[in-house]
Amino acid sequence: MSHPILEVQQLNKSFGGVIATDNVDMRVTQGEIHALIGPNGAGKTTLISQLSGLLTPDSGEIIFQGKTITGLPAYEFCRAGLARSFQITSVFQEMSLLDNVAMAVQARSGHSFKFWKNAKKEKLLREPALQYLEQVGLAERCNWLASEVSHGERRQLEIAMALATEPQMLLLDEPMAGMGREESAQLISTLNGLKKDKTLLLVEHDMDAVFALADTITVLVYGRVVASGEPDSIRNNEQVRQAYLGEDDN
Amino acid sequence: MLTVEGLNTFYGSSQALFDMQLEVGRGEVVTLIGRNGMGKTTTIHSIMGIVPPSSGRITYKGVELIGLPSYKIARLGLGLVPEGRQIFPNLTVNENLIATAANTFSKANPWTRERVLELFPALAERLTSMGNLLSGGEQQMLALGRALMTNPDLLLLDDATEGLAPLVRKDIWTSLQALKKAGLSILVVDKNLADLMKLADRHYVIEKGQIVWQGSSQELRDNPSIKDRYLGV
Amino acid sequence: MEASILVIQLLNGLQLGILLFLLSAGLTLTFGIMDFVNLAHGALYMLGAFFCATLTIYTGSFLLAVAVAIPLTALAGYILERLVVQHLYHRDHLDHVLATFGLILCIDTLVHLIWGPEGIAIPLPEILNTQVEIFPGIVFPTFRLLIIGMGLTAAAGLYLLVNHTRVGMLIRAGASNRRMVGALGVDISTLFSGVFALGAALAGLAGMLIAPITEASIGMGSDIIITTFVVIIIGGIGSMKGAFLAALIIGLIDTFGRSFLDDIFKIFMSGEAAETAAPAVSAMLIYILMAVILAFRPQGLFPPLTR
Amino acid sequence: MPEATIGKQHTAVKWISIVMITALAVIPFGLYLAGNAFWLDIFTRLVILAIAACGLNLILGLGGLVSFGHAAYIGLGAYAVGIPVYHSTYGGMDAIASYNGFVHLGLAMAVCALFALVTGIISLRTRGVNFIMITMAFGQMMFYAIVSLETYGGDDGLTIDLRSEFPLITLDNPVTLYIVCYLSLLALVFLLHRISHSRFGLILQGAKFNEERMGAIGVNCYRYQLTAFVLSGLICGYAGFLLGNFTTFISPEMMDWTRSGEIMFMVILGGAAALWGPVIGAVIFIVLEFVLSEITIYWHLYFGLLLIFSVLFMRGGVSGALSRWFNSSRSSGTQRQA
Amino acid sequence: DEVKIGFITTLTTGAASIGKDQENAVNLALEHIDNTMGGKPVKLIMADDGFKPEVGKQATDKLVKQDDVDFVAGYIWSHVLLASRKSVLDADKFLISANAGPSPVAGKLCHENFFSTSWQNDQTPMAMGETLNKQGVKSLYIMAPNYAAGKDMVAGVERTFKGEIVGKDLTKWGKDAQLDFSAELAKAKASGAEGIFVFYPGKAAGAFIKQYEQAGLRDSLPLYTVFTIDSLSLPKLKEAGMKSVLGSSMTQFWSPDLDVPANKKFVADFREKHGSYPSFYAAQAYDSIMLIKSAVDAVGGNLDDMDAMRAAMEKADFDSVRGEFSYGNNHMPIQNFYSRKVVEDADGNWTTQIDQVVLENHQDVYASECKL
Ligand SMILES: Nc1ncnc2c1ncn2[C@@H]1O[C@H](COP(=O)(O)OP(=O)(O)OP(=O)(O)O)[C@@H](O)[C@H]1O
Ligand SMILES: Nc1ncnc2c1ncn2[C@@H]1O[C@H](COP(=O)(O)OP(=O)(O)OP(=O)(O)O)[C@@H](O)[C@H]1O
Ligand SMILES: [Mg+2]
Ligand SMILES: [Mg+2]
Repeated sequence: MSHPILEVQQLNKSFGGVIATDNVDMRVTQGEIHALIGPNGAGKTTLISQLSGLLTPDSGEIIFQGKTITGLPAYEFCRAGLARSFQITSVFQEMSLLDNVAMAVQARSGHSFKFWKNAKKEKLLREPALQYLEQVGLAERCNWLASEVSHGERRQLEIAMALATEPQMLLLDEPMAGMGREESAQLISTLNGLKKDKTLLLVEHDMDAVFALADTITVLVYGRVVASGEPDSIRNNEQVRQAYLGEDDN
Repeated sequence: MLTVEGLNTFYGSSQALFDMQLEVGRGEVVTLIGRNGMGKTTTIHSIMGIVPPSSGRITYKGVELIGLPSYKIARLGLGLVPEGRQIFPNLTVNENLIATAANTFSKANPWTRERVLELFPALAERLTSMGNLLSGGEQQMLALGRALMTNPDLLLLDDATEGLAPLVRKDIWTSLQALKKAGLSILVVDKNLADLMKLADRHYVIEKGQIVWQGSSQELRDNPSIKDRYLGV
Repeated sequence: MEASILVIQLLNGLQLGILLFLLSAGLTLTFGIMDFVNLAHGALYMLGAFFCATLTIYTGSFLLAVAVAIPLTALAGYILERLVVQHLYHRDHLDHVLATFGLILCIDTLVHLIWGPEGIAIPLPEILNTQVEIFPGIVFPTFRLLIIGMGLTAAAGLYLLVNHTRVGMLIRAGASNRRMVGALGVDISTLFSGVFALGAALAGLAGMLIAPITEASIGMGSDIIITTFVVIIIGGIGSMKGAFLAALIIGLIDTFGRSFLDDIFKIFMSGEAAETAAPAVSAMLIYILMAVILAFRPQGLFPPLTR
Repeated sequence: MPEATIGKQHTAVKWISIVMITALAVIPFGLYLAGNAFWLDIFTRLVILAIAACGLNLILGLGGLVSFGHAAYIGLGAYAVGIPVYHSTYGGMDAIASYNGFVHLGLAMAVCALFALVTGIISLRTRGVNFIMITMAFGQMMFYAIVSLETYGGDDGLTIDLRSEFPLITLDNPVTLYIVCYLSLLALVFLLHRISHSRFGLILQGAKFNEERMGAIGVNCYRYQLTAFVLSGLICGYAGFLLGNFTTFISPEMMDWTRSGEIMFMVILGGAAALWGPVIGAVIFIVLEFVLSEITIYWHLYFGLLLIFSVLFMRGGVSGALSRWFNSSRSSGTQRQA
Repeated sequence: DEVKIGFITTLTTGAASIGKDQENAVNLALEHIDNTMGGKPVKLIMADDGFKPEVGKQATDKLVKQDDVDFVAGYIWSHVLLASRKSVLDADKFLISANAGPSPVAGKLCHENFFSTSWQNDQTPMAMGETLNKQGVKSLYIMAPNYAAGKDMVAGVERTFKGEIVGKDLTKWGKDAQLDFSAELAKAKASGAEGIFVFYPGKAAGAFIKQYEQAGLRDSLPLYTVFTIDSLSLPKLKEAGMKSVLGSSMTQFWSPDLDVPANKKFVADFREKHGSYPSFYAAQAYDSIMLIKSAVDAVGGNLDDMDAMRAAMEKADFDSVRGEFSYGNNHMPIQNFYSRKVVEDADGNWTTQIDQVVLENHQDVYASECKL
């Protein structure tokens, strides 16, 4: 029972002379983990940014759950159910981890023209936030400021915030980067657990993680899709091995 | 060449390093491994004078580093590839490379822009792009290139392969191997244990700001309990 | 007749623009590139004017005075940097604003105490106090031509310095990430002191060039500082090219507004109304210009490629 | 341990609030009863400016939007008193000619809201220093517009012959006027306290810290920022309404950018992060200004030096320094136990 | 028990030189009267208005409420005077303007306790209009700052000048005032006018004169000024070698060379003490003290007798440095206006010299609006 939740048609984006997205077509099926890999500078982040509304494509369509959402502002993408994490960590440094996530919960829960009630005491915001922190293993540190935790911990926070917006689909830009082995392993299992009700688009250079998680893999080189399919077919694809994986093992 | 003894470092009132010790010999590659938030970056920042340690000794080629400003430490021959890349966003790739380039010790075969571009051909196509417009991986290459262009004797790599494609990562290990042969000492923080074990001579495992284990690659390989307990492998 | 006044106003606008550029160039260094909001930039401009005025009267030669006053202003800038500014780079803009406002108050009062409240007029040497006939029928004060020349030279020099030397790169790098520049072996604090002194010298030079036209007076710096900020905002913060072009644009628009706005207004309103509206609008002109430009280009006209 | 920090800040804030509330109530009346009528004037002015500073701090402290044009709202608020009074005294403009305080207040609010809305829509497209400058530009336009209104005295200003009339209270009595201002300030600070902890306030703060991130979690910051901008303009307009009634003389001078600067300095000096920061700033600013200028005409020198020292040695303004002081004196005890 | 006089002037900012001159004159006046009025010692409190109406008003409030003075005098600037007048008059004190003379205080806002020892703004430029007529100037270019007083000055000239006004520029004033007049001077030169009338007070004066000189307009476009060239600016202009002001015309109610005994003494003593000619600001400040003394003397020091003091002042019965004058119903002086020329005196100082009387016993035009 698989129909595409996200469909990308003929997407193009260039910066001056650099063609970062070159006629990309892609379909992501409901409930799958779809990995996006490719050499550095292939245009993966650029693609994610377009899918999250931070960049506007030069041409092409983005269709999410049957609706064309191309050209809408970033917050509308998120409202439509598409959330992202950032490759270069982007959190509220001056706030505690809990507040960071609570902010995302609040954003999800509708408009915020509420001037009177103390939001820091709202159970409706705090409790789910704590749960998401627990999910990524940060619950103990929930009262630390984001600027005071280590790089890897901030990467985990990044994921928790994306989760907290309760998206139908998560766009994760190198979630494992900067995380230690144990943390990566934990994240892999978290993501696997999400699989039931969320669709994931995962950009990652950690091939262990990719092959452990992905149902489908799309390979991007110089902005173009060069291969797309099951993990095994990709692993054995000669072109992919040369351009990305390297000749020998994995 | 580099000796760290009894190092204690605080952030405000919370202590991040407890009696830290480590040593890097000439031409040696040493790793510092541990889970997130254990104090690896703090150690490196303490060495570079970015975070001032409150007590302890750090000597490099016999010079006491504590109390020196970081530019003086760098000029002694330490090259840093920082966590999170930290390239200069408002400089072009070319400028990022040459702005801080130096050859303080007049090395015979110094790193030049050409050599760096040979190592990272991807950068050659981006020479006039502003630093912050690069992709994550390109930025990482640039950060490495930038450090090499200061022609250091001791290279400090803090998660230098984060976000690099497998192929590039492999290239980097290869070139580090070459650098090691050329006599460069390296202190590396990374999570790719397999690669590290091939490259490095010795390893330090750090847990909650303390060294809890040290030994050679072989010893580490033979000691699954360490890997299990501290590295979660 | 009509054409010649047009040419003269063009030259006047150019000269005003160049003068604004000299001021904004220093500010572009300290604010645009080093990211330090220096309200006291105007105070250095004033100091330059006063140093030059005193020296001119003391030595009897304007040019000699300028030659001595420039390093003197740079020194003043250097001292300020070491005493106050240096400790504030890593703070946020509001702290800069408050501290440099404090500096303005101090410097203005000190100038009052040293030179008295009335200000000093600077006599020009005979050769500069004349007019030249540039084209037939177009006579222009020699000194204003000198200003244009000096300004263009400074512009060229700065462009090269900032965009094509390692010092320029390091300043920009240091502004975005001081810590990293230090960790790569560059003594950033000495470099910044030097750049700040250079910015001060430029401001001082502008003051020395304007003083023979107006005079060295207390508060001259605070009067001009807003216009200077307007210039670099319109140009795009941090861009030397932007500052230069914006300065020229403002110089020209301001001059032409003052010269022809009432005539233009008279086309579509009564003479009486035009006479009240024109000066009011020409006073607002640079603000209107800035608001319009920012409304359409929030980053200014020529923002550097990054933010 | 950061958990504890938050708790401690609470005690600091509590103490500061209590001190401020009592000081502002006791000192001026004490001096007034001691026969020093002039100090009541100083404090009235101070409280009014504190209201304006709090208004500015709604966007500056919470939202990180540094407006350099807020004096314009004070001016508009004051002219909303002056112009109707002028016309009811000298005739003309029957539509607004009135001595009625509600008319004045309504006019002030309407004009300020409109001006804030129009300029906010444009200004909020920019950020950082460009925002500072574009708000200043709008302020200056308003300044020059008022200067060119010759009917109302141009830059010579306008004397307000009669104060706003309200049922039951008369603002002509300086004590009544002070009480009105004082209560307004208390109410305002309480309101801001609520706002800063509300959902709305959190959104503003989030936008200050990381606007891109806010978009990515699905928040359209612009609407919230614009609302805050208008609210803040309204508060300053209210301060202007009070100021007009207090000085009974208004001039474009009060809308000049340097005035916007002074309000901003009060906020920074007191500490933008704290609720009472702007009030503390206003107190220090006004009292110092008065006391120093009594001592010497060269008081600017000392005032300037004090500003510089306060920036160098008191991060986060006076309130920042105070709460740090509270923290350190408390935590040195807890540290040992840990 | 003493006579308390508050004197508000500008002691800081660039305009402080005016305040200093007034302060010197006031002190000289007190010296001349042995610091006594009506047998009582005088206590003088100087206060600074910082060139800002709000600061001026606050200083006034303090004088009235805290120091409880009997007279408040001074006020250089119209807006400061307008801001402060209510505070003084509401407290039932005398207010004496030693310079500012905006039209409202002469007209609809006139008050029984308000007196002026200066003039109403329009009068001096009206005298200038007459001077221009007398000198046969047919076409005129006008420049002034764009603010209330500037517009008053322009209106004043226009009221009496009979020739054609071929161009007019109102330049930006205020904090970021325009001080570079190149564009306007170019226009003026191109306009072909026979003379240029300007009003530029304070530091703008020096700036204007210099650019006028640098543009080489001395011969082609003779200069006529009001409140622009005075004893404060002339020494500076001389130092800077601005010879083009020599011979230029201006109008004023007073001049250092006015042949009146009180003036001779004032000017001589002032020069001896301070080495320079007093300015008209100083003259007015000196007169304000003398006016107060005449009132206090008349009641023999009984400061409660406001009515008698007022009556005494209305007589203008003291030795004014401007010679004989009288008060109109609005308490503004009715006095002569002279045209003056800038000359070099015997010692090489630059000063002004009376040319002729242009308006005799002139009363301002707003007196009729005053209901007193
Ligand atoms: N704003 C921009 N302006 C100009 N060039 C850009 C911009 N953003 C990205 N690029 C260029 O577009 C290309 C694609 O960048 P992108 O960040 O999408 O790569 P990526 O696939 O995410 O790489 P990595 O794995 O290294 O993160 C890069 O070469 C980059 O330099
Ligand atoms: N600026 C800071 N302020 C307060 N605490 C900090 C700060 N930076 C780091 N810490 C704390 O110090 C400890 C060590 O951090 P450090 O960054 O050295 O870890 P790390 O080993 O480099 O981790 P990672 O692998 O995640 O980069 C962490 O617990 C972190 O919370
Ligand atoms: Mg990427
Ligand atoms: Mg780290």
